[in-house]
Amino acid sequence: MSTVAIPRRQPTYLGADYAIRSWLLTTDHKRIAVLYLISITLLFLVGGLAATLMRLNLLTPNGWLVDSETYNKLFTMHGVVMVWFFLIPSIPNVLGNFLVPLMIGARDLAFPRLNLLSWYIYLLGAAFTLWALIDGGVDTGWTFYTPFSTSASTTNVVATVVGIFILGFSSILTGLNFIVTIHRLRAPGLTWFRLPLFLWSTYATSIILVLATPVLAITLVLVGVERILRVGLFDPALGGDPLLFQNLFWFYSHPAVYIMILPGMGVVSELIAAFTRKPVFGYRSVAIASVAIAVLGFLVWGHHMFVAGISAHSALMFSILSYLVAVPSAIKVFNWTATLYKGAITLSTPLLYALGFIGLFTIGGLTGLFLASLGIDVQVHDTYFVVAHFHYIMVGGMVMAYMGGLHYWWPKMTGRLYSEMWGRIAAVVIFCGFNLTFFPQYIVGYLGMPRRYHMYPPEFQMLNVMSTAGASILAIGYFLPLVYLLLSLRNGQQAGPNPWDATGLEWQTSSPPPRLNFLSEPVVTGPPYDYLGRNAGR
Amino acid sequence: MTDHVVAVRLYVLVTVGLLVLTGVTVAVAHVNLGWLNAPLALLIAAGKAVLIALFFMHLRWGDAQVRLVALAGVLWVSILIIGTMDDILTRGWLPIPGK
Amino acid sequence: MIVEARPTAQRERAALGEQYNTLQQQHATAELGMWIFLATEIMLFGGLFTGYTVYRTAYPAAFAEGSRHLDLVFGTINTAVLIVSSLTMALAVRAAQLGQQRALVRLLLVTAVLGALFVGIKGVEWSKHYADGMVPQLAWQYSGPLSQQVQLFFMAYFVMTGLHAVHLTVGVISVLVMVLLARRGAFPAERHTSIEVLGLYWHFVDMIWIFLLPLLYLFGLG
Amino acid sequence: MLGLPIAPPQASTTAAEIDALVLFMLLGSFLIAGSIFCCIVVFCVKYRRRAGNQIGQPATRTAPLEITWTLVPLALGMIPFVWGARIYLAEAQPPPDAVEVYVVARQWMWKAEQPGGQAEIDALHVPVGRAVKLTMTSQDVIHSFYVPAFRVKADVLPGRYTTLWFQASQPGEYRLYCSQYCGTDHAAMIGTITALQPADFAAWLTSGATATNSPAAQGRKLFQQYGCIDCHETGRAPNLHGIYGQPVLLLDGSVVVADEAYIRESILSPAARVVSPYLPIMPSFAGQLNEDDLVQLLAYIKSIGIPGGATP
Ligand code: HEA
Ligand code: HEA
Ligand code: HEC
Ligand code: CUA
Ligand SMILES: [Cu+2]
Repeated sequence: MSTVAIPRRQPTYLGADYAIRSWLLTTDHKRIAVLYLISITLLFLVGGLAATLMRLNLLTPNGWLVDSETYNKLFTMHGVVMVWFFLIPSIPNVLGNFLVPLMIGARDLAFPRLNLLSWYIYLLGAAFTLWALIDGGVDTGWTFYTPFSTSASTTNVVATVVGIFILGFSSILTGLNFIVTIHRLRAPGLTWFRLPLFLWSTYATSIILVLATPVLAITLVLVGVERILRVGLFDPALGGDPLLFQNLFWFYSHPAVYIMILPGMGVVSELIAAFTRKPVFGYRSVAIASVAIAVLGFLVWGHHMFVAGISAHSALMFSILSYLVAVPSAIKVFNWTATLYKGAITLSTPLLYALGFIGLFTIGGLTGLFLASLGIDVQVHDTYFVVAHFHYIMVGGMVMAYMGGLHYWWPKMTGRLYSEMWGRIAAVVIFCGFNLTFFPQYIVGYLGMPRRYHMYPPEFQMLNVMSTAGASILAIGYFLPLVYLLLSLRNGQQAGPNPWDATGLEWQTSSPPPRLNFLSEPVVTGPPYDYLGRNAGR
Repeated sequence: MTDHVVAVRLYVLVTVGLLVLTGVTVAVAHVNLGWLNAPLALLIAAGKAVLIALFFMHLRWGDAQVRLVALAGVLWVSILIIGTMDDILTRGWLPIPGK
Repeated sequence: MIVEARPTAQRERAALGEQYNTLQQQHATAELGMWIFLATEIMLFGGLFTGYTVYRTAYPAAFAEGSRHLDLVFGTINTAVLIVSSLTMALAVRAAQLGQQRALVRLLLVTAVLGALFVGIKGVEWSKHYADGMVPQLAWQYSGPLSQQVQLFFMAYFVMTGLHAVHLTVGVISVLVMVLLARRGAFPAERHTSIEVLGLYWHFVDMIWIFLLPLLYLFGLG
Repeated sequence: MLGLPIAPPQASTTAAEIDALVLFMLLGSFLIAGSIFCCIVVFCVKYRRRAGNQIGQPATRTAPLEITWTLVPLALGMIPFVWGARIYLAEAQPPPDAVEVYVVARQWMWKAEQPGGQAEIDALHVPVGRAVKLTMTSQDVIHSFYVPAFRVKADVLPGRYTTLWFQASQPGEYRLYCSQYCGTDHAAMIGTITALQPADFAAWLTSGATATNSPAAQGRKLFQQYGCIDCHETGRAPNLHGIYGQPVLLLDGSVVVADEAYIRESILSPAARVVSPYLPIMPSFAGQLNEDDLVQLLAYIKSIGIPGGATP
């Protein structure tokens, strides 16, 4: 037997064919990644627009810009779009799609057509949701609590729920594809403990995608059924139990918050290794911690319901388990910090984002521990303290990691280098703007300002103005990369195969990679991040 | 191909077993065993499911990953049910409404 | 992991996706993929099982009362039908493994017919509930003291059997598609993966029903 | 707290303890986060890459450190868990002598009823130095009763009763919020809690402006009006005197405690749990009684439930 003849000089995946059709019908994981990149960026702008309007409205205590109905629709749209149509697909579907086959030395994902289908399902879900949001909007909040969503709200709940239901299948198929690919398509010699940490976290994320999303799907179906048929499933007026809804919803949504952080942790591990030029400290425990977070993450959902009327016993169980799930995160933070020790550190744009991630994730995570403490949660539940907590993790953590990863692999994806100076400036602007936006929210939350309020008592104005000012800076910060990354496509320098001089299979092929990724199947002989071994071998 | 070709006889045996168990569970349901009825019926159902998984679905000859996935599926529904029921069943423990 | 270069034989190469090295790898991959999909299905139904458990715990009397309004004859016959269909499906997979084309087509056809029979019987049963006025909201004539909670039981019943029937219908359609393809000889022995994967799905749907039988029909008889 | 306006006034007996826990966690977090940030900054400066081909020095023997920073966070985490749980359990159990106030929430207002019958909308007067227990329910969707100055909050659910208690320690006016999103005017579902010195409170109670009739007495009226007494005081049905809080034997042999949820269920769907040895003849009153009526009936049944309790 001989290897299949792969032509020596292959066109890159971008240059293989320019027709629109060749993009819309592509099964190439790299092209699908680009399709996702474009779609989620658009959806991020939609979510960001809603956030901008909300923040502007909150400049004055009486909510000068929009009325209460509109405001309620804005935060629902913001939450729904940001969570399901931006953050959950962000790293997995863009960077994951692009990198999983490259990092394991495969020619594609296990099920390429399923991968394309997953993108179309995403679009369909987004279309439904956006239509619902434009055609009158929805005012339930992203949590769809019953019986408000099933009986009281007069807005487009069903259409939105259908959109999210559809999107769920996109998540499920992507997760399934990743798990199978990582199990079955690894290059020769690439054992589990030689996998880059990004793959470990993608694998862990996929476990959650696959096992949690179906529960959301069925819960939303039940909400739809109850709303259309007006039969009691969750509405107590008809014999139902609203806490059943909350249990089912959070059974999905707490694990889902780890969908929104684990991939970021994976990216950060890669960035830190690449820019300290050494292996991640305690590689194995960082790898295992990813899976531990995924598994333990399924055991703590009740911490969102401490004051919702669950039993005291249940509250105690969920509280202590929430402290357990913090431990693997703690391990990761400490191991990353320890990796910096005796590294050869370059503070380039991706690393700036990675360090931003560590700092903001730590703050967000530590305030998560406040929330997990029963006594404190009674005070701060459903206040801006919670809003600050999750933005610190999701925006300060995950979005930072996503930006870092995007910059780091940008040369690989596009073959071009972006402007390093603008990169650093944007990173710093985003970091400052972010803190100014969300730090005041911790305080205003502890002072008692409830969330989802379109107006508030005057004593909170000062802090809200600060937050809005920060959000404006943040918006500028996000605007910059949009510009210089796009410009780099035209003006950027050609990137070589390995512009960062990093390890990892993805850097051993050209930038951008050819259609089938590698000219010949790579063989792995050593651990990841082996700068020492690589240099010695030279 | 690696996968296992199973003897027709075994398939037929399993089918007969499943049908018999169905008969048993229906018959037993008509007898009042107090609280035992439900667990017994579920036990029989679980037994039938295991038969199907092992033989019809070739889990008996499946590789480690496939078994792991099957196990995970079962484990995770249990988490969901146990976690939810923990809330429902312990609600009366403190004699205070809402706890 | 076995290192093997991509096969050169024309026939094998046509069956092999570009991302795979060997047919065996491709087969194992598809199988794992289906199992993972089934795990997601377990969770999908798991949500319903949870809801069922919660309400059964809250309203045991009403749920027992509800079960007594179901006709066990339908339930039992349908269970038998599904179990036999699983047998024919398993045999179909076997035929595919061995490359017995004619047997494959026939067994698949029988499986589809049995599946359709199940859905048909279910349909008759549902229409009977309708005639009896036991359909919440659409036709509810039950006037016992626990009407509302019994209604909840019937909601659980309809949602669970409904979702199951949807799955079975998808199964029947897929089997019929396979019949068409199999008649054109699309599944020689080395390409039986699709049949095997469909078989997994079919057995899973059977398995769900096996749990629905006691949950819906049996509890409350004793 | 710290003299900075980062915490609302401490106006209840539990407020100080919660603030103490928060302060403890703040300090701990500053310590942990601070050390991490310092390390990051120092390492980034000290170990910056100098030569182009310089590589980092891989760590050896990472296990001891790693075990430390697995076990230490695990142990540290138990402190806020235990501390928080103690506060929570204390907050969950109202003292027996608490003043009982009934609260009914609906989109988008609060209605509170004092034991003496003074009903208030979006306002509640409470005495300083006495525990007040709220028994709450909602007529439509979920709301949440939140008083930051007291550090208390509990969701208010339709179809169920939840409770919350506090003891005001400072006279003054405090904000009441609805903190569970409940629709259009969620942000306007706010009110004022007025904590008064006991003497002032007594004066307020008798000012009479809002005083109507006590919930229990109202309940007694409903009890007559809806014909409950035709069965319950004639022997056709169990006598409800003294049942509140007591175990009840049911027809199916099981025993339940006659708590709020049970009494509510007995009125709305009597057949769900039938008292031995009675026949399930009681009609359902679902749809005839609104939440206010139910609360008053409940108050009445509870008032005759206290052994030797005075019927107001
Ligand atoms: C990416 C998203 C994400 C992540 C990763 C987390 C992580 C955590 N979250 Fe968060 N959370 C959300 C997103 C997220 N959360 C969202 C969106 C909501 C609100 C939903 C809504 O209502 O709309 C929420 C709400 C929320 C609540 C409910 C609040 C309420 O509504 O009352 C709670 C309560 O326990 C909580 C706890 C935690 C904990 C303990 C962690 C832990 O996993 C954090 C672990 C990390 C660390 C601890 C930091 C690193 C560790 C160290 C630096 C070492 C020191 C550590 C120790 C000493 C232990 N979160
Ligand atoms: C998941 C990710 C995610 C992300 C990335 C964000 C990003 C942001 N969020 Fe969001 N947020 C949530 C998830 C997220 N949020 C969730 C789940 C809720 C709860 C919803 C609920 O209660 O149901 C919430 C709620 C929430 C609230 C509370 C609302 C309330 O309770 O009343 C606020 C208030 O300040 C807020 C602000 C912001 C801001 C300022 C940003 C900024 O980071 C956004 C910055 C981005 C931009 C500003 C866009 C940049 C681009 C441009 C400016 C270009 C101009 C636009 C066009 C040309 C179209 N968010
Ligand atoms: C037709 C007669 C009838 C009327 C009218 C009636 N009840 Fe009853 N009630 C009964 C009977 C019989 C029982 C015991 C059997 C049962 O639990 O259903 C009962 C049980 C109860 C219980 C549970 C008692 C226990 O010991 O556990 C409560 C509480 C109650 N009723 C409240 C009310 C209220 C409040 C009303 C009026 C709004 C009312 N009932 C009207 C017949 C009646
Ligand atoms: Cu009532 Cu919010
Ligand atoms: Cu959570």
